[in-house]
Amino acid sequence: MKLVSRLGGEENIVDVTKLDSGKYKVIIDGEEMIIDVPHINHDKINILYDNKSLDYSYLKSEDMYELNYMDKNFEIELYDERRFNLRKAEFSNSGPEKIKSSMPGKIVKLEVSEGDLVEAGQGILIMEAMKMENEVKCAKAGIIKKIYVKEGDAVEKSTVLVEIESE
Amino acid sequence: MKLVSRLGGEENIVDVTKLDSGKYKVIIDGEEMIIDVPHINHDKINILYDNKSLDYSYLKSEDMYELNYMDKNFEIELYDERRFNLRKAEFSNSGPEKIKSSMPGKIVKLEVSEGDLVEAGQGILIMEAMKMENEVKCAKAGIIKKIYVKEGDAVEKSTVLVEIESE
Amino acid sequence: MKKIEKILIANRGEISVRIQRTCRELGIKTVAIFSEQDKSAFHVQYAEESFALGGTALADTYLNQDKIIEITKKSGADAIHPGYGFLSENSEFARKCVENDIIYIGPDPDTIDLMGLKTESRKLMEKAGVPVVPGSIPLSSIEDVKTEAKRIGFPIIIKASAGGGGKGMRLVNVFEELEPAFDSCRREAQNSFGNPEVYMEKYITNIHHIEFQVIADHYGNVKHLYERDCSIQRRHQKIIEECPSTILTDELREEMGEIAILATKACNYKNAGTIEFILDDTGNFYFLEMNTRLQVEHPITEMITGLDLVAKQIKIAQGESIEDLVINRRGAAIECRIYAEDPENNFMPSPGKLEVYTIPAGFGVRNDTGVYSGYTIPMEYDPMISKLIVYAEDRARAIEKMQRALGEIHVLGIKTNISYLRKIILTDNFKEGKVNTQFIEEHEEELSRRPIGYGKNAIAAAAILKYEDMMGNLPCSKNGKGSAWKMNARREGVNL
Amino acid sequence: MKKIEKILIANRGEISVRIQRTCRELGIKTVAIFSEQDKSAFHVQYAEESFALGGTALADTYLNQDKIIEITKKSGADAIHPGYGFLSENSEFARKCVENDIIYIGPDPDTIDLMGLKTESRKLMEKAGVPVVPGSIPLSSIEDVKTEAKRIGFPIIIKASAGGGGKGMRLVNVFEELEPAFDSCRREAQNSFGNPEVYMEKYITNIHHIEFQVIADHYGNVKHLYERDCSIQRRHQKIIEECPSTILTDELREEMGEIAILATKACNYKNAGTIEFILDDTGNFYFLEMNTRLQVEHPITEMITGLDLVAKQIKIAQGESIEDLVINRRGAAIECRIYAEDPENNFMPSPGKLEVYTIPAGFGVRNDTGVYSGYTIPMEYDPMISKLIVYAEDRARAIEKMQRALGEIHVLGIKTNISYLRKIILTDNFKEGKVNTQFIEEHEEELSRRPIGYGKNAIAAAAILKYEDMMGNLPCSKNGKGSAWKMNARREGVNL
Repeated sequence: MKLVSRLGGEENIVDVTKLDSGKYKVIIDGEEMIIDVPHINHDKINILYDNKSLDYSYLKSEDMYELNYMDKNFEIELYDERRFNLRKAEFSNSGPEKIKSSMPGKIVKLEVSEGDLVEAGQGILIMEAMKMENEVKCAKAGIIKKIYVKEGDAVEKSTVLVEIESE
Repeated sequence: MKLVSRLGGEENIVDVTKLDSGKYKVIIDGEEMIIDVPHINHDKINILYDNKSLDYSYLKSEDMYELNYMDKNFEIELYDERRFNLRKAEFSNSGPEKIKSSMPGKIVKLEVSEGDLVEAGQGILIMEAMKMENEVKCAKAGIIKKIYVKEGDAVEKSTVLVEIESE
Repeated sequence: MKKIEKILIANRGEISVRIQRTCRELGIKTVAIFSEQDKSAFHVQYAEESFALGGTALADTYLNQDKIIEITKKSGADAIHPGYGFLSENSEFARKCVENDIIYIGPDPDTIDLMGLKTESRKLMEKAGVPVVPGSIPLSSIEDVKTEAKRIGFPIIIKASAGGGGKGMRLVNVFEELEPAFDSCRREAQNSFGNPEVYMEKYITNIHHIEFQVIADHYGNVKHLYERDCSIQRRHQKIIEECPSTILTDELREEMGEIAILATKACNYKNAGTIEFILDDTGNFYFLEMNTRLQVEHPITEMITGLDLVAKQIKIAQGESIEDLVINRRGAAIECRIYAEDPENNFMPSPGKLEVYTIPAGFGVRNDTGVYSGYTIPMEYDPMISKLIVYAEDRARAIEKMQRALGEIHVLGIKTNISYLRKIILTDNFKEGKVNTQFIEEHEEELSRRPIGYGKNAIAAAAILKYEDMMGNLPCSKNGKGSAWKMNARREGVNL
Repeated sequence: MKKIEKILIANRGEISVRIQRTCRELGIKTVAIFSEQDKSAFHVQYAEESFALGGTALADTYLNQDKIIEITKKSGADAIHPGYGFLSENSEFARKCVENDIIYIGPDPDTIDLMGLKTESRKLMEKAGVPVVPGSIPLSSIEDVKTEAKRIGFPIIIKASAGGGGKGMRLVNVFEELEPAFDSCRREAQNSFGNPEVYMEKYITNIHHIEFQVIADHYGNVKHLYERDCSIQRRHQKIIEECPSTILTDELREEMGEIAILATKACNYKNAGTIEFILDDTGNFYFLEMNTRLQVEHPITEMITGLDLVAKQIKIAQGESIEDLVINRRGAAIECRIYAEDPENNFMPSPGKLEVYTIPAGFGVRNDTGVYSGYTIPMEYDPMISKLIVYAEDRARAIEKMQRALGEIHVLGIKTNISYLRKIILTDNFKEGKVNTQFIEEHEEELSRRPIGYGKNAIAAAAILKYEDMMGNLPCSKNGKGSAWKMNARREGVNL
């Protein structure tokens, strides 16, 4: 089964085959690994490879597999060829940056107006959640193109708050 | 939904209804309980009743629900009327006692022969499992009707070992 | 002396569970209370009896004094343990307990009053001979703020008079920041403590936050259980605490301990409390405030003394004497506060469903939590999900143990600060014991480095999962479109 | 002095994990080994490297000395920790380590030889002035057995010369029981230790099993870390251990501690070991045997001393001195061994899939285990699934804590002795500290009483589950006929 993986902005070609022995052959960008899987269930996968036993907890949602090993988290997207081609356009999209809420909360204060020039790292607005006020900042410099919320609004997670056009 | 429960040899008539409020009405032998269920998943159910919050772990297999609360285990059988009537014959069956292996293991030694008279609590055979020798005893007095295993046999869990006819 | 038989815990989350555990051991029945959001919380499941507060807003639930008193009477509980936060430093509530013949597990209402308003307590301590930091009276207008700030000199820190626990504080370095900080601090003070009053203090830099645990019975016996060093703070919120402190000499420890006992006696204190000091690099220390309740970080004191502080609180409230109590300190302990927040995104809170949660174990490892795998962390409360506490024979071993234990926690579904905490304790300066309240700011660059995880094995594991998934072999995906998901959606729609 | 950098743990289960935890803390890399059955065991997952032994039989796997040495060299490990059981008291194996330039974390092979054959060690101890129990030479024929039994007098106990850990022992009260006991004991000795040799000892009744933990370095320093009372035994198998012992006076403790050090020095011992004594009601005590390895119950000593015994073992093996080690004892600790067995069915082992397994937590609670929720406990190994250890300021509080912690463990899928352990610690005699090795027999009736659980709430909960199940709402039943089940069946068919 041929797949494309995305992890930390990097893409790899992955090929998975199940062998008659019950082991898996996984080829990542040409490099072959023969992997044994002693344990797999709804939230854990344990792989044995090269005498390393790695015990990942996992969570999946559509194309995303989130794996945890010790204190490391890996957010890995996996697509078959068809889906990858469909979504490819999105990955390279360099349109306006949309700032989304990373949690549900309440907009306490807007610190910018539409049309404002902002610098990378500048504060955009203040949200309150879990009894704390938190400042939402922008990653890149640009112009505030549109503000979708107003002070006092309660927003869900992943709501688009502000759109910034890069300079 | 009408059910028959069996717990520790006792049978009860149980009626479950889901109310519009999301709570459940459960009537056990005429006694009504209104129960809230804040949390339920594949191995836990948490009920809130009479200001007691009880957090059961559970496991089910066919008609059997095994529940655990603190250090108490409950093995509860639940049948709808049709299945209950089907299985009723078995419950009251007073035929020969069949002694089954409660674990997988190896028969190390037979201590009785077919036709032997045995007393309640008498040793029948010795099994080895988990590096220990364990003596299998009979619960009631009777005559050894049939022995299904021989020394050296490896047996699975729940294998019938010996049949004893009550006096 | 009245034996307490049933305690209502006027709190939620990990501290409610922690108090209940001791109650269960002592054979004392427990009563939990819960808001609508907390119906499926662990503290509700753990208690022998659980009563709905019937609401979602704080004022209707955990801050609803009359309702809590009513439930206490209805349940037949003879005592209330307030935990920390919420009503734990509210003299009005303590007074209502007393009036209703309910034992309040904590100091007298008058003592709470005395120590509750930070400006008042500073006066009392000055009189008793306890050194205090230069500061202001309560401030109600921006004009007063400006005048006082000029008198004291920058940097200053604005604090909620009724505050505590790191909330309701703003550091101000320059005059221009004064007004927004004042506004924001008053707003947070009102929201968190129901009282907008603030005051200011000189902000002393390069300081160490050292606090002494004290206990006092009804017969005038006061003892201290040594210090906790809480210097590692982010946004004035403690995140790592330890004892013993690396910078206290035995002489200084003894001197500060004696002053802590003096301060405790000065306010006629009873039960367990904490005297907070700030200590500068030259050994000068000042009284900061007294916390008239159990502290979040009390477990590290339990680990090094072997004493159960909640059990002591209950016994003192019952009228037992601590005269014969011998305090035998040993080893070193560290606590890390694990928060549902995203260190790579400006520490945004990250409420949501805890899909996977495995807790660390082994010798000297303690994990105090109020959550469980499958639990949805509500957005309305403090984002702390657990406290990881370790004990070892010395500090170097305790750090080694902490990094091992942090590595054993698996969390999926929400973001946490676990890897951030691990980075802190593994810095050279932390290992060498060079900690002060500026630590986080001074190590910002070092702490923001992302660990380079070798992803090849993880990609292979994910690919195998995808393979089995597409073959229809994967059991019950938790977050997929399967029945588990439908079930949740349905339940939440109906019940929450 | 050579710093150890990588350790192969020649063991499985909880003790492998426990050793690995300390290694991770000390920055020492770990290598696990596993039989076919143990492919999905926790100790394999926890290790940094895991090597297949490639077999199922004990002789091919955990007792396969050459294979283990080969893997050690291949992995580049510079030391082996044998744990307990398996090869942990096998001098041949220790000798092979030495010959292959691998550090053996334990005493010298000659010391293992000396103390390994119980008949030899008794002679050595007698010579050194350590009191011993009257007993026989090794017995190879039933005729010898009968002669010796008559000389010593009933009751006698037959023991495997190479035995330990409660296995390979038979109590014989009357002459008629002698032959079957001898046969059965030889058979078990052969199967468990690969050596059928047995001997007999006078069986002293109403005794207390008291053992002293000792540690010794390479420079002649020997210290004891106080006693453990292991009197609560079932079928000569320890199930509850505690320290300090309730029946030792301070004088007796000091005397026995000195004899323990004398015994340790007599065999030129190095590393951690245990001197087992039996003590009668009048204060007479006898040397029973020395365990030349880490003991199952070592955690209770760690709890009261605050010292990590595995870390000490590693440091001693590296050549560090214990001269400056201060042993500061405090509080009380108890350990309960949780077995996969059915107390209501003659304690039959109960291997199988652990469908639900929640571990207890809180201050002073430690759960050492090698299993996890979803793991299938194999039938080929010891049925111990975990050790629950508690620490508190005194024994009464430790018992309270133990009963609370036992109540927090949820297990489904297999039977356990949890409720049986709880009954033991809640008997009046246990609470009063009246324990001896006859305890279980003497309390048989009391311990076999079944708790009367009020089933109404459980029936209601089960009925709600059945209702939701029949409505098709229950997510992913673990044991049903769904995909999870199919997946398991498939996997087991392919891989096991």
